[in-house]
Amino acid sequence: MSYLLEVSGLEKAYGGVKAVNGVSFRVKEQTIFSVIGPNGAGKTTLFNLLTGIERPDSGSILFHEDQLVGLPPFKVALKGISRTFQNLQIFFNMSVVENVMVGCHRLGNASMLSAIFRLPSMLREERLIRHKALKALEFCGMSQMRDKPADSLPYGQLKKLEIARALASEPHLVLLDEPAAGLNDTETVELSELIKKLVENGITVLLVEHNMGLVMDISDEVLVLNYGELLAMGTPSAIQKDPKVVAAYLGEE
Amino acid sequence: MYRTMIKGLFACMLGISSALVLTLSAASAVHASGTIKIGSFLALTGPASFLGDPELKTLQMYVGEINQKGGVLGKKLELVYYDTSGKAKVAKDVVKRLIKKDRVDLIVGGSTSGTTLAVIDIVEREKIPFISLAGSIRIIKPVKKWVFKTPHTDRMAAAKIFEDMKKRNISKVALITGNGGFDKSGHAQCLDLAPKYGINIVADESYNNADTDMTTQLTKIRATDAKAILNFGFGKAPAIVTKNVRQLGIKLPLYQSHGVASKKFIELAGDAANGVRLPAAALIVAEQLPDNDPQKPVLLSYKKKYEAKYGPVSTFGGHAYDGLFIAVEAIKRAGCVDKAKVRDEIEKTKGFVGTGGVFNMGPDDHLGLGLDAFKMVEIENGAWKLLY
Amino acid sequence: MRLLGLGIFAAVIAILPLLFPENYYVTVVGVTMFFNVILAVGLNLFMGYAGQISLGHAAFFGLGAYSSAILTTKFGFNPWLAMGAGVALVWIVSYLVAKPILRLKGHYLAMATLGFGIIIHIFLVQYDTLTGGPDGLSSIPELSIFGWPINSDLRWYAVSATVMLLSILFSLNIVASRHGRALQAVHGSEVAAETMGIDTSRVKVHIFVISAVMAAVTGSLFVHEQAFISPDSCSFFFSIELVTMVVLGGMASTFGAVFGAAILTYLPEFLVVFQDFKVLIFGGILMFIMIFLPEGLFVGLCRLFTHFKQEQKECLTS
Amino acid sequence: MYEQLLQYLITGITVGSAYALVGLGFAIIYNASDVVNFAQGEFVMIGAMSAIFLNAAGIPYVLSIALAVAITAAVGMALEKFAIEPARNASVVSTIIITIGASILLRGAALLIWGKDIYGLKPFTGEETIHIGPATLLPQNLWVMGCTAVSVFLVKYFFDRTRTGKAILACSYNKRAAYLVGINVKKMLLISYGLSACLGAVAGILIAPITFFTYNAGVMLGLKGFSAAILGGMGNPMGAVAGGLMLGLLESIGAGLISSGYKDAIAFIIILLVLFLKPSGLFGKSSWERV
Repeated sequence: MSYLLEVSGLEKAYGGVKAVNGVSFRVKEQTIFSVIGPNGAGKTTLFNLLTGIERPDSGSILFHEDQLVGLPPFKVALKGISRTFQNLQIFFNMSVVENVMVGCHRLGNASMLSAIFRLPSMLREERLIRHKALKALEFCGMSQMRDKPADSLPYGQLKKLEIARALASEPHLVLLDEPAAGLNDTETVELSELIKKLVENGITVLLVEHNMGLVMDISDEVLVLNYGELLAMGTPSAIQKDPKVVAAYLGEE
Repeated sequence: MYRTMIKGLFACMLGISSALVLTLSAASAVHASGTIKIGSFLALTGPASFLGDPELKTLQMYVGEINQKGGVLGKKLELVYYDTSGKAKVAKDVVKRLIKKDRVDLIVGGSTSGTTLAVIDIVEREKIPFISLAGSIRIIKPVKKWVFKTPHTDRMAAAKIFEDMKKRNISKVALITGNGGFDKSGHAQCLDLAPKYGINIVADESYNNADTDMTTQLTKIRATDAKAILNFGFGKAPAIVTKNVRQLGIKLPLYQSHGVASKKFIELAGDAANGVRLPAAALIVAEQLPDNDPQKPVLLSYKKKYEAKYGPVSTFGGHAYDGLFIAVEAIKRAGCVDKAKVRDEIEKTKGFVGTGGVFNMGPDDHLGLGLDAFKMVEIENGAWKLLY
Repeated sequence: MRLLGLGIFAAVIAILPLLFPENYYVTVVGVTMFFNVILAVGLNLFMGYAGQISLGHAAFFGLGAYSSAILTTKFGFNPWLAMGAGVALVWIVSYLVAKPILRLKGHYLAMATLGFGIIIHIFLVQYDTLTGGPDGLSSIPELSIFGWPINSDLRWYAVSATVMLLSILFSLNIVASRHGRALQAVHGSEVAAETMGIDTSRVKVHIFVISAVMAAVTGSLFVHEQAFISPDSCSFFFSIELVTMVVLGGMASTFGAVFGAAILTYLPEFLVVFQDFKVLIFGGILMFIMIFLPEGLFVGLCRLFTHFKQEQKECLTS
Repeated sequence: MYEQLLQYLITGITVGSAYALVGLGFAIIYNASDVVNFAQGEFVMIGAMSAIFLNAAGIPYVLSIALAVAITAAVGMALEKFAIEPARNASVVSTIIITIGASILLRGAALLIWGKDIYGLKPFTGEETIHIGPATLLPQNLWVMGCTAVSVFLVKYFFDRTRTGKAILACSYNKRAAYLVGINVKKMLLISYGLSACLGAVAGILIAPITFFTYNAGVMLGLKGFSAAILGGMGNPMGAVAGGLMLGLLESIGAGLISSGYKDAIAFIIILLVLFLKPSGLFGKSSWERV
């Protein structure tokens, strides 16, 4: 089995503080790879580096053996990586289905002129995009609220909407940043089912999460970050037994 | 889908209803014949309002007086006026309104050159006699069939000033002007005329009319070998220039244009105004004119009436007086308000004694004033003094 | 179905001059309103949909207008050719300034566009050998379409209404496309838009250029209709007025922009009768609307309307 | 050359001082309420015009100035109370339009109250020219510079040292948190607007003897003040002061050394270049979107 994502020696500092310090790991295709660690461990920074929102000071990120470092976020997205956000980044000025249709942006290529004159090619593409968006909504169980304005949705649904939007771009790799934060137990169960279903559909998932139950339940591999450094990496069961991890989470306070 | 539809429908309903209200209100204002409609567009607000304000007062006062005496050709005069704020864009719109909505018989107005120039095309196209109250020579040169004006031109002002400089043996002059239409036009005329009078412009500075201070420009001028300073402008800027000249201790003679020929300038500039020379219409020095001057009775009568009602006169109100009476005389001679006939009669104005001078118009002169209509005036102890 | 609103609007515009062919408010103010609508609809794409701000939009209008004016009066160009040249100029200028300016956000973007507008304005005032200075340029030749001169109010009404309806149609089309969604995504969250594969800086530049070009076309038409142009017509105040049209009608709504432009064109026409009070009243109305309907008059009223409908429905069902 | 330069500096600092005070007003309101108050220039006009008219009405000079500042502060607070507060849920652009509406309204009111004439104010102390080497200045120039310095110092002291000032700063960082620790946010907003109007009035009264005022003289000063605040970095009051002084100097030196006709263009080109290099102004904190 080949590696979809290969990260090596990734570093990022703000002022004097190293948010990510020499992190290396590899993610196999069609697996769930989780990143855990205490608050401020550098998890979101890691995601921002992977998606091009921030530029690493050094290190390399290979995706399908392509170098991602130095690419702007939209080019990273065009390669087939999409993500959700810890602080919701919903397009509140649009409806639910339109949000997801934005996710399909990379699948279209109709020009501005064809849009202005509504040429048949553009209309065809538009129908396809709409179809795909509806499918993504259905996949996340949100079909019934497709025409609602996004700002009228409750928090839990918005979280799902972000996932639907990320899926709509038909990515190879999805980065989920704390998808379970703020969800109740039933919603969390639904979420874990959804994530498993993703993998079944051939998508690789990179997960940042605080909910240990969820992480240990669904992950194939877990990486533990602490103060920007890699503390441990391995299967969920191995991580749970790792004394360094236990110390970082429980002791030393 | 449904929402955009509703929105569209809603927009249309609002659009239709507002349009209907508009047209209905317009329908009630149908041309009430039986009056002679004089349209006017003036700078009643904004930086040029000191032009438009006395102009409007003059027009209102004399239209009232004429109507009291029974009107013109047995008809009452009706004054329709709009404010332009001195903006060309607004002028264009309100003149369209005067012509197409109010359907005026002729237009007397346009306080500033910018607003006048903006409407010349439409006046020519719609064939309405138009007497402008603005200064620029571009208004009447080349001659436009339907456009006349009463104030002296900026070119005449420049010529008058240069004549005076020549008399005083001044040949090196520093020019300082604002960025308004009046300023820029005057500036162009100065540059054009200077060589003809053997005058060398050694500095050419400009300022923004809204500026609070002009010492920088004047400091530059101080460093040149200019023997006099000429400031072409109106409003508050020339007063600031005058004060700044004194503040910088510049002892050179300071010339202003006819744009400052109002009491306000002396009031604002205070002591610094003393010694300033400018060309101006005879109105401000009416009492000092010799008794045999044909203008004197007209000037004194206008001045008396205006000051009894509104306070100190300025030459600008006088231009409106001239415009109104040239028009009224022309209508009387034409015997009707037929636009083409009135226009022809305005063009035949001869020997009309107004506040600006004695007007003798003709097919190639739609102003009809000579350089002698301008008086050279100096400010002495806070009052105008007639030089010649 | 999608264009029902536009269809009705077009029908009204077509019928009005037939009913009132000589009415000042229809055939004269109407043309001004149509021009303002094109400008507002264009600016709304950039402001309302893409969530940016421009306080210098009048500059593009001015560049378009002056290009036409200068090329036809001083160089004897055919008016259509001059219009093309003006549009090309604005295309290039707006593209060049868009790159650095659109990196800025919020108030800094407002300042930069404002500065750009003022610089262009100063240039138009000062470079008088070419632009005629503050007095502007006059006697600009009329337009004609295949020998049919556009020389009366009604003809101008027809031409400007056509261009306006087309611009509304194009705007509606853009909004209902992948590009329109990209615009709104940039507005909603620039980071999220980027991670969805949208080149946000390119999207912003594109829509800036499009709305600038729309302004240039309007400027060019305006100058031929008025036969006159002066820097007044493209000052910073006009930029502010355009922004006010967009916001007053309601952002991110093409018909909102139409509505805002209509109000700001007709309101001053009414207020003329109040003379010295007109400034005060105008400011008061502006404040009042924005305080009580901060989403804009049109959008706010639509919301009230649908709200009311919903309540009615709920009353009926319960 | 040197003698001229000194004169340019004096002019630049005098004009810049007024810009600085207006810019400071912008920054204070922006800090407290995230609103860019486009009616700031109107405060300048109201301050100057009220002082002129109160003085002309026979009220002693100093008292009329104090009253004028108080009137302007009241107008500022009324603006907050009746226009900004009821619209606190409005978007940034909507509040901008509200303040633009307010500026038109205030201008309209000034037109009705004071008419369209141009007015000047008597200088604080005499009109005898003071010579500094080759340059000259009026006592009023010194008053402008001195009072501006004092005002800026007082504002700084107010925010750094006083309880109320710190409370306003707290509001600017986080309104909810400020509210939760017991700060009366509404009152703080009111005070900010009042303070900012005061500064505008002071600027107007200081320069009224140098320049002249009409009902619409506030527009240009407001615009320059906004530019100053942005140049310095919106939300940094001392940055706005620096921005104002720089703008004044830019205009004066640009006019003196390059071209007086294009001096405003020169100033704006430099502002644009600064923004291209530092997208959040000279002294503004750069901010990035947190995700």
